[in-house]
Amino acid sequence: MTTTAAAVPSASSAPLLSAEGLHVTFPGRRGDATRARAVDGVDLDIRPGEIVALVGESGCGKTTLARSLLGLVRPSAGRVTFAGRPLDYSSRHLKAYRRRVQLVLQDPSGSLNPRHTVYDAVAEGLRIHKYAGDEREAVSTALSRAGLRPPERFFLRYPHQLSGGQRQRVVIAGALVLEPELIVADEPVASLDASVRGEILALLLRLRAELGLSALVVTHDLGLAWNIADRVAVMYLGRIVETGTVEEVLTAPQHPYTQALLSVLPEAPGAPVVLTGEPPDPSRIPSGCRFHARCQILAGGEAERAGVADACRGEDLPVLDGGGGAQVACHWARSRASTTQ
Amino acid sequence: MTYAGGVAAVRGVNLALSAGQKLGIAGESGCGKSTLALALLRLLPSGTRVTGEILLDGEDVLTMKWGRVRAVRWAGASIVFQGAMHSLNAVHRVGDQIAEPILLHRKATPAGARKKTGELLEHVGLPAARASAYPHELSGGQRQRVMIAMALACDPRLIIADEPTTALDVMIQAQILRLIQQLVSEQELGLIMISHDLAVLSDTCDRLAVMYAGRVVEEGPARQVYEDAQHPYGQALSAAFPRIGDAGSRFAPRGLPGDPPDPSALPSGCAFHPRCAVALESCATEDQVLRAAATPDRRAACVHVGPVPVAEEARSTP
Amino acid sequence: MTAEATPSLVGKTDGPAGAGPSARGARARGTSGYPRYVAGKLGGAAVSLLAVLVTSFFLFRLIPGDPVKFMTGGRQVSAEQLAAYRREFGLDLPLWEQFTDYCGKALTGDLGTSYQFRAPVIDKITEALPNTLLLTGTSFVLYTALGIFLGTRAAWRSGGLGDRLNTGLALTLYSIPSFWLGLLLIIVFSVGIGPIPGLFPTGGMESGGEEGFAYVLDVAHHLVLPVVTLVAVEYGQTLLVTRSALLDEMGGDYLTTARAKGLRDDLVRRRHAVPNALLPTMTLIFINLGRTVAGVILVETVFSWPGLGGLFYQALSVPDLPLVQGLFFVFAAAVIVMNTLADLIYPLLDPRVGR
Amino acid sequence: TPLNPAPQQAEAKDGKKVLTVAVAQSVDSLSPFLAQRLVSTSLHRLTYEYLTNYSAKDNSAIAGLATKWEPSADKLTWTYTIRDNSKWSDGEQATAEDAAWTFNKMMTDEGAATANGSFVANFKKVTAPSPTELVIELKKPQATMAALDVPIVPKHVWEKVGDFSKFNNDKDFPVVGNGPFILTGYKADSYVRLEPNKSFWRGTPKFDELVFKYYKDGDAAVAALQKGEVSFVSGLTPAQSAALRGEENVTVNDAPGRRFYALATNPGAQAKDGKKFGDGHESLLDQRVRKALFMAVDRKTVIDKVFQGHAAEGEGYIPPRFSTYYWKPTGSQKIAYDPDRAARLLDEAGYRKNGDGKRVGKNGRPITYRVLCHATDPQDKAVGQYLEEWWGELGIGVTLDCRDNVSDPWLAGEYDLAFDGWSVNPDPDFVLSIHTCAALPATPKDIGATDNFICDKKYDDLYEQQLAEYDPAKRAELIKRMESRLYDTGYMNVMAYPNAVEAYRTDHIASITTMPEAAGNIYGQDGYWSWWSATPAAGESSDDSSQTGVIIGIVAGVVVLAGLGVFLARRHHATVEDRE
Amino acid sequence: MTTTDPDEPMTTPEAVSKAQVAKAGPRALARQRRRRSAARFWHRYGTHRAGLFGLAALGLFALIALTAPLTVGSGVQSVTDAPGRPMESPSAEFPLGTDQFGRSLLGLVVWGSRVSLLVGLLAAVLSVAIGALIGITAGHFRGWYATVMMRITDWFLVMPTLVLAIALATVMSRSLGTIILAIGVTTWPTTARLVRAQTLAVESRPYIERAKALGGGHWHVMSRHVLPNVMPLVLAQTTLIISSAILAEATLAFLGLGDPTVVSWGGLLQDAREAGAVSAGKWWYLVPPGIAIAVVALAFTLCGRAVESVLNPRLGVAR
Ligand SMILES: Nc1ncnc2c1ncn2[C@@H]1O[C@H](COP(=O)(O)OP(=O)(O)OP(=O)(O)O)[C@@H](O)[C@H]1O
Ligand SMILES: Nc1ncnc2c1ncn2[C@@H]1O[C@H](COP(=O)(O)OP(=O)(O)OP(=O)(O)O)[C@@H](O)[C@H]1O
Ligand SMILES: [Mg+2]
Ligand SMILES: [Mg+2]
Repeated sequence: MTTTAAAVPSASSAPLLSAEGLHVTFPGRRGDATRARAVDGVDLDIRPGEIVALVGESGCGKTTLARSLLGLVRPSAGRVTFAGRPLDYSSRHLKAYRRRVQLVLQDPSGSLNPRHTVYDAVAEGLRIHKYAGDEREAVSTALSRAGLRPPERFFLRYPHQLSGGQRQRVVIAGALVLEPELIVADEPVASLDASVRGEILALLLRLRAELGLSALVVTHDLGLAWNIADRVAVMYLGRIVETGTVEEVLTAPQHPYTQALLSVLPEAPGAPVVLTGEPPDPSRIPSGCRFHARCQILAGGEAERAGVADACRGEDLPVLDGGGGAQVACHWARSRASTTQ
Repeated sequence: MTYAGGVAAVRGVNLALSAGQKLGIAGESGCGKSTLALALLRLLPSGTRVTGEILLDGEDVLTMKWGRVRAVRWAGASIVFQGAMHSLNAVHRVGDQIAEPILLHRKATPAGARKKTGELLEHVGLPAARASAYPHELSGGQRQRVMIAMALACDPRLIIADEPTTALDVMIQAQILRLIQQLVSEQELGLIMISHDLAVLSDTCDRLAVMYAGRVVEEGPARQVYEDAQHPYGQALSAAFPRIGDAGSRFAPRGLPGDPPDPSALPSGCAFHPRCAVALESCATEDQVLRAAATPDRRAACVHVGPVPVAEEARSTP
Repeated sequence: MTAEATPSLVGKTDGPAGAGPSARGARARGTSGYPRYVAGKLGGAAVSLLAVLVTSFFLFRLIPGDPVKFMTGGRQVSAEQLAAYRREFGLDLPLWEQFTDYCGKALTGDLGTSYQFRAPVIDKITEALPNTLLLTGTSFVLYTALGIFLGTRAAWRSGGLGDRLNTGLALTLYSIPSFWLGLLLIIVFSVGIGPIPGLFPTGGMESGGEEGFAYVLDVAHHLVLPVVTLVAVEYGQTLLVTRSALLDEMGGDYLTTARAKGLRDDLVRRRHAVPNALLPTMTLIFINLGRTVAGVILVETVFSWPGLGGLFYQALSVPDLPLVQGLFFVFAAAVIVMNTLADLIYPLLDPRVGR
Repeated sequence: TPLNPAPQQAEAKDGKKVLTVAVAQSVDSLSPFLAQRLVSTSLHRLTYEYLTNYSAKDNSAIAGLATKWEPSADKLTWTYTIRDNSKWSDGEQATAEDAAWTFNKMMTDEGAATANGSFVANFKKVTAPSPTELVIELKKPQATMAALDVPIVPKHVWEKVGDFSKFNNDKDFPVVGNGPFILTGYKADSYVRLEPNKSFWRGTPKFDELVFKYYKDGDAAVAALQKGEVSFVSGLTPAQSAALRGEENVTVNDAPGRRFYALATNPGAQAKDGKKFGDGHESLLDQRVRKALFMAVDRKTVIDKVFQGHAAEGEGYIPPRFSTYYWKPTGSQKIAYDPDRAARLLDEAGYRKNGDGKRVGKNGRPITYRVLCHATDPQDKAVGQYLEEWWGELGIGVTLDCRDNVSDPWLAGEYDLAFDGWSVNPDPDFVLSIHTCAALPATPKDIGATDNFICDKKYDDLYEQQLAEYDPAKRAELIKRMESRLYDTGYMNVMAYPNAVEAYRTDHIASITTMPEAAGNIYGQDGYWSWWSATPAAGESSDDSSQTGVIIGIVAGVVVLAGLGVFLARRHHATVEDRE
Repeated sequence: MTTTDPDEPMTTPEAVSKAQVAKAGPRALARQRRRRSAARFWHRYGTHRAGLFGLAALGLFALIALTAPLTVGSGVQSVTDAPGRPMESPSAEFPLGTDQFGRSLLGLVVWGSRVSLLVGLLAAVLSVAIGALIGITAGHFRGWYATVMMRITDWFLVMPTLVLAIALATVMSRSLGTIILAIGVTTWPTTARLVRAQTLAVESRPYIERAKALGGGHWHVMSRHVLPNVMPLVLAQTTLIISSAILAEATLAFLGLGDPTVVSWGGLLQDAREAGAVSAGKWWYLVPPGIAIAVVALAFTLCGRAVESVLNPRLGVAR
């Protein structure tokens, strides 16, 4: 059931969903003085029919970005545009918006109310939006689309009577039942067994092929991005530090952080670059390049040699634009690129 | 091993490990990996039925007196548990927790234990001063290191690491794996590493056993099992880890259709047959045992590999 | 949320009040350390005390009955004299003025003058308070010790015969009205029935006239039955709380770790499980003490214990407003003080909460 | 029960004979100027002398601090001769000056008049021309001058007191007094300790110590009596007295009481200025209705069931115990129990039953009376239930309005009927005065001395006459006529005269004087006869049983605890090795 | 308290249900679901011996209370027609003896069960209703509303409940309504705290996020997700509170704050004490009402615990 080279959308088509200069902050733990800048200036476009993967280590702001795209958190700056119109945060408009954009969460067991049957869980969206048509029919269709066949068998089951993979299919069915245009999937398979993962990913690809669905897939698994995404954006400490097509970024990473991420994969050729230091803290984002404190290139002296070490420490990098092209937010990579040209 | 509720979590597993060897056990969630690990030190909850033999340096753990079991625990074999955050006692300082088995097994005086604790912490890359920290003051990776230091406290001959890196970030995962590898090779310890990440195991271990529904379905040298699995389940599992740059897996996620088995209601015959692409009619009724496959040091439990069951002669003293 | 969560008028406590402080304590972790936490807690307690002061003042104004009329006790009193009385007790002022006056005085420890005893309220309270504290303190120590001891035992062998007997007995005693138990104990052990001689005094705190050691012995003798009553009805609470807290911990992986290290069963329990389980329970136990002070009213009534309870009951029937207010304040303050104490001590004991 | 341990003797370990009395009421104040509660005034009877006392034989006034008292011819001046053999316990002589000072203080200091101000309300001037002569000048004649129940305090001690309204006299012990006992110790709600006054002029009490010990719970007190912890208990319920009767060494004293227990009707509350207030039911203004209601009250059942025989059936206002003033209705005047006639009376009065069997008032609504009752009084509640059923038969509804403190609706006249009762003094002036028009409040805002707002011209005339009548026999006659009038108006319906039911241990108390001597009570007498006269029983038996009790108790406790501990420890040991 | 049901073997009575499901509409589906979960609840409840005992005791008392008009009739309360002599000891005619008026104590205890159970029930319902309302809203709406509500709750929580209830009962007239109100108004804060904690726990679950992402508003979240999830807690809490409300009613009545014209167990105890039954050794006046209170309170506690542990097996209440 694998589909090869699905219709990769042309770079020119207008983005369906885009974030511009998005900032999200949370009140810090140490009083209001230092707020955690969970998302700190992100531009990201998702075009119709495109699958974009957002990767990065834990706590870098992936989930927050995803939530802010759905209007579940309000950005402190910047805006989200859907189909050319900026998001309106009035509850009526949000409701209408959320009919067209759906969220699938990491933990399928958690995303299902243990007291609701599969039927109820899938029909929930229909009920919220006062679906006029045949509810039962719609639920059946969505369940079969999600690969739960025959759907009637599952109607009266409770989440605990399902396997993890089945649960995630129910969640996806619940998203599909409203026939959305975009799905934001936050680590959709992270909690699933390796053997089951592939099936769910294949389902996403199939839906894109059948329904032209676009998707933003949040993950920390680079292999997953390789499996299904057209484009990948690497996030570090609230910013996208490298973006481009999957082939570009994953086979020829430019940013030292992306390189490090790839190098520690068990399969990776060459010595793994294990970053030292604690995981970054969004309430204390370093000045200059936000990665410089852990940067192996800077530590190894290569940046020095390239003459960008000072820039790394003191000079802020611009926000990468959300469009399709390969870009990297790194003084060293840029200097290399310019010298090689 | 059958839990009190009648769940047969592990069904007839034969494995052997010699000193200094690293064995990886892989398998999906609920296939009995942790149960197996706990059984080795008789840590399963009371009411669990365990049959067979667990020989630790030739001694059967299952028939030991409780006093002897307590003596063997930690001194003979120690465990690094799955979730470090829950495996450490939140109200004791980590140093005390590390020193506790040392004192208990009378390996040192209190002063000696304190010194040893400091050494152990430095060994796993933490400053000795951290001994006075409470678990909540440490990050997940640091706590995992403390667990490893604790496992080394009584110089055991065997360390069992149950999913030491799950729930950790990619970077930290890499750090911990390197640490374990390094310690094991330095100290000539036996290591049993449990994980569901086949790729990680193949990278770390000498040998690899793949479990399915409480059974070992495939066993052999790590790289071979990963790259060229004999059992259909092993194949599916290794395919589930895409290799970046491999064009074949681009837009082609691979998985295993069907659902993981429920250990309390296993299918008849080969437990894997409902999900098996190459299942035969007979698979539904005939159980499959491990048999030699491909090379002599590899075994698999599938009709499609060689016909000779080898399980019985494979037992040796670890 | 087992039975410990059951709020009750009978002095039986609730869970979340106990769960609260730890959660609140946790919030303090990020702030600038323990002193600030303490300041916050003390501030909160002060606000609560003030709130109680307000409540006690206004609530009891609602009691029907004009204290001045009661005070006249059947004598002929002219309107002028009534007015004079009102003036004397400040009852002629507008309510809010009475209130500010009351608060102002309360801050200096002056809670007014009892209408019926014509003595400063604070004196009446300090007279009775030690007696109440003796009774509640003794029972508290005993029922807490007993509850924890039996609770850990019950949880460790949960489901076993011992557990079933233990919890069954605790629940049964817990369901018995304390005053009824007290009455039965008086019949059996004071009056004596059948072959049981009346071993204990029927009530009061002392025979009067004893001194020195004999006095201590005498008071102890009087203390036995009321304490037994309180312990019997209260220990179940602690037992259940301890039991469920320990059961919560029982699945903890750190216990498996402890066993894997080769620790004996009772060491695992004593060193690892119990401290972990008891720390959160501690707050609850403290609050229990605060509540027992108020809940002791019944036992004091039944055993003629000269404590705050009896005083409250007498004051209420007049209504002796200053005394009622003062006592209500003391009862509520007991809870607040214990609550705060628990909050303050908790982070010192539980490293998880941090400072 | 015979298996009880030997009861404690009335003596402590050092051989002192102690008389312990169980009490429940808290002391409101130990200051004679403030004390109003029975327990406190009784204590003052024991510790201070009054001008006069009452004979234990027949309640007649006899010598107290005064040996003689005489009115002047114009009835407005009384001269008292003060005895010269009464000394304060600090050695000073008690004189007329002390008495004069006490009365003057009450007349001039509002605070000092709190408790006994009514006694001096009619006083014009009080002087002490000599140490043995006290002269009181009155505004109007007053027949009750031999019944001034005012403790005389030592001037030299009380002069130093500042604010009388706050001074409780409970800090310095012993309290300086000249009564038969000296108050030596007091702890609120625990005990009051008194010692005999060795120099008391009438003779020293026989017990070495008198202790009032607190039992807030009646049952605890009775149990204490059964065990011998106390020697005397009062206020027994019928059940308790029945139980104690079977006990050896205990004598139950079931004496005619000094109280009446009545049903008061709201006659339409009013003030002296004629203003009406309150909201009493208008139908009760009809004498026939009041009569009918009382006719439907089966007093015999009240006596038998509620008081279980420990009371006498109520008729006249003053209980038979005070034989001089006792009056009862006769013949046709008597409102006997007759529910049928009651129904007819109501019909006559125009309060007929409607279709539902309920009587309707003039406004057409069914009649329901609010009956004010004391929540703390079991009798009120019990009789209330009977009323509910009896009057229910008549077609009249009853709501029992039980409160801890009834004074507010009572004083505001916001009730229809109320349970009422007073203790009558040897001189009945007070209980008579509370039904005069003069006792009404001046305006609705004031508080009058009135009991339930009765104001009857005829009755008032008689009252004035008796107050000015200094001849006892004639005065008694007048008082009986007042009682008769009160009975006829039907505003006060006496249902019963409850007995005083008390018990004491005969192995502690050999003999004790009741008041009246023939068949009287012990606790709360008008004099100090009981405790002053009580003689200890010969104490031959074991003396240290209290200690034994303590020790047995504690040993038993320890044994049980130790046993439990050992048991649990053993259980624990037995299991620890079996487990990992 | 976790809300997740325990992993249960995937027991789906499919053979039976498939046919029904095939034609059933959404309504019917919901009905089926409810029936099934009720059946599951009872099945699991059945494994709790103590819970069954409690339920049996409750059933018995409920039966006694409901049939009291038939078995003893309201006539037992009548003092004028009292059949016996005051405080007779138990006999064939009066199995539990008589009270101070000579009424049959058995009859009174039976009749009193009506008041005790009614007051317990209503007070608990009132208390839990207030608590649940405040708890859910305070948990759902954050910000100042929650702060204010929780301040009020905290403040009620430190009020000594018995003292407050006594005060309230004194402030108001003596009637059952007063008692119910006094108990209800003083005991809700614990429920509010529990429900709020539970609401917060539920609100932090991903499925709430999902519901919001689907476009669900406050009402949807509270009614469809929070309420059903706190319901079991509320149910268990109600049962537990009934037990303490019955004790509280007895306590207030014993202190003389009850309605004197109504027969209740606490009132009987007060009567007994006022009549001096304790020292007179009239145990039959004292023991039955006390035992009745204890048994009913115990029964409700046992049921509450059983319900609790059925819904949350982690508590590990002994079976
Ligand atoms: N509601 C919140 N309040 C305060 N801080 C928050 C909140 N949500 C997220 N954060 C902080 O924002 C940062 C980014 O969090 P986010 O959940 O977006 O990370 P993530 O990339 O999804 O991580 P993971 O891979 O672990 O899911 C983290 O440091 C987190 O602590
Ligand atoms: N205490 C227990 N009682 C009953 N069944 C249990 C118990 N513990 C585990 N099981 C069951 O035994 C089976 C094997 O569990 P085990 O923990 O060994 O799996 P695992 O392979 O370690 O899984 P994971 O990868 O999730 O850690 C599972 O089906 C589990 O549900
Ligand atoms: Mg995330
Ligand atoms: Mg595991």
